[in-house]
Amino acid sequence: MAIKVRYFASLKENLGRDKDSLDFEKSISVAEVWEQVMPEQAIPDNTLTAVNMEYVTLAHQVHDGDEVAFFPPVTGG
Amino acid sequence: MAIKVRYFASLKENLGRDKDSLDFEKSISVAEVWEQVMPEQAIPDNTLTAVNMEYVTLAHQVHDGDEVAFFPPVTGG
Amino acid sequence: MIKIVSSGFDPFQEVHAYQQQQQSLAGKYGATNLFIGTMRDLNEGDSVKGMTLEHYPGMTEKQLARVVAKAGKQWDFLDSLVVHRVGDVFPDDVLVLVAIWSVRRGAAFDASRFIMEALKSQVPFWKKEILVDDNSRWVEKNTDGY
Amino acid sequence: MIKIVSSGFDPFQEVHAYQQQQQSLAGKYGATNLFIGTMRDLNEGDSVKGMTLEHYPGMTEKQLARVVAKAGKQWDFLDSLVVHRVGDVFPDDVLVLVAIWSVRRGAAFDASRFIMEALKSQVPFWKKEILVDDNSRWVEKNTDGY
Repeated sequence: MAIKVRYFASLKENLGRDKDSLDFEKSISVAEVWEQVMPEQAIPDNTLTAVNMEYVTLAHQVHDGDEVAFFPPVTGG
Repeated sequence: MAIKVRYFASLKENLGRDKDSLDFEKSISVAEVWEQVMPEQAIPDNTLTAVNMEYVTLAHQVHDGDEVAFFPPVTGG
Repeated sequence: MIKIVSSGFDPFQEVHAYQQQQQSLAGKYGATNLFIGTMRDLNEGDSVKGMTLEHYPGMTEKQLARVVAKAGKQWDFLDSLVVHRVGDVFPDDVLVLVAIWSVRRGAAFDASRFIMEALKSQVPFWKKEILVDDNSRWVEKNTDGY
Repeated sequence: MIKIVSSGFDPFQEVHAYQQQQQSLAGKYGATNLFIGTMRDLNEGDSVKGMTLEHYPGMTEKQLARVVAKAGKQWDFLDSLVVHRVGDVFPDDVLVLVAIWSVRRGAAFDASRFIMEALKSQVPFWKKEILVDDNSRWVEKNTDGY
């Protein structure tokens, strides 16, 4: 199964990249996605998570073709 | 002592005039002003009263040169 | 600024022009709230074809200034503009405009709403509606807006 | 209508044009509330000379649509317009516009404020400020507007 992972704003800057691709064999959670793409660091507090542009919790299970996003608190308006 | 009395909106229409002049010898209240200019009818419920363009109660004492106004609830905006 | 006007006005032009003119506002406000009251063609189930807005000249301005000053004591805003129409109006005509400029959005929303409510209960304007059958009636009471 | 724009816009022209175009609104709305968010030249005590507004294309529109739909379930309004700027902005530039048309004023005020609060906490936009010394910093958190 393949997913796209995206990063935005300060998180993107701190990581030094705006996306990753990830292949995995069995269904995993959003928290496990982070562990795979960013094994060297814990997910920052307050990080928001979305799958296919909907907010989800870290426990949400990811499926083939999903777009997973990690980003800091939003500051629009 | 002389005062001006003014009426607005539906009250003006019902009375058939928009103002009166009143002369009196001693200081009187706004309620007494109404009794003088409109002896034939009681002051309608909800009537608002102003002296010199400030809201007052019926007990307010009127002075020489004052402008007293009677009008229904306001409906602007 | 407070204005009573006896002919039609475009609220967007009014606000835009006022804002341009207040050069000290530039860069300082983060929030603007506008409330615009417009005449509808229906009220209390009846079609309305026109309306006359009566007011008490002098007292209107005095009470409006008081309402704006009261808002200014409760909330921190930078500037305000209130324009109210009087005379004969027709459906789709703008009746009232309240605009507030402030640093933060809460004050703009709160002050604008406070001024509208106070205007509707304390400032001497009266509406007389002309129905489609040419009968007319005074609007008796404004409803609460909260 | 929801619009994300990457160049400057005049909120008054936007609202005026939209309103003219929605012919079914004419005579039907009694209340319009506009909220306009504008860039200030000062934030948290520091002079700010510019800002970059990043967003998550696609999710932004989806979440904004959800926010407007939620407001529509809670309050009875006739129409709405939300415009949000992205990209490079400067002091005095308009960042966001929310406009609500309703029969009565309460719904216009409430829905406009709800949409602003929800937008600021739920819709994926991020602000990066450029200070006068050319240092830049991400705005970390929006404040509560109530």
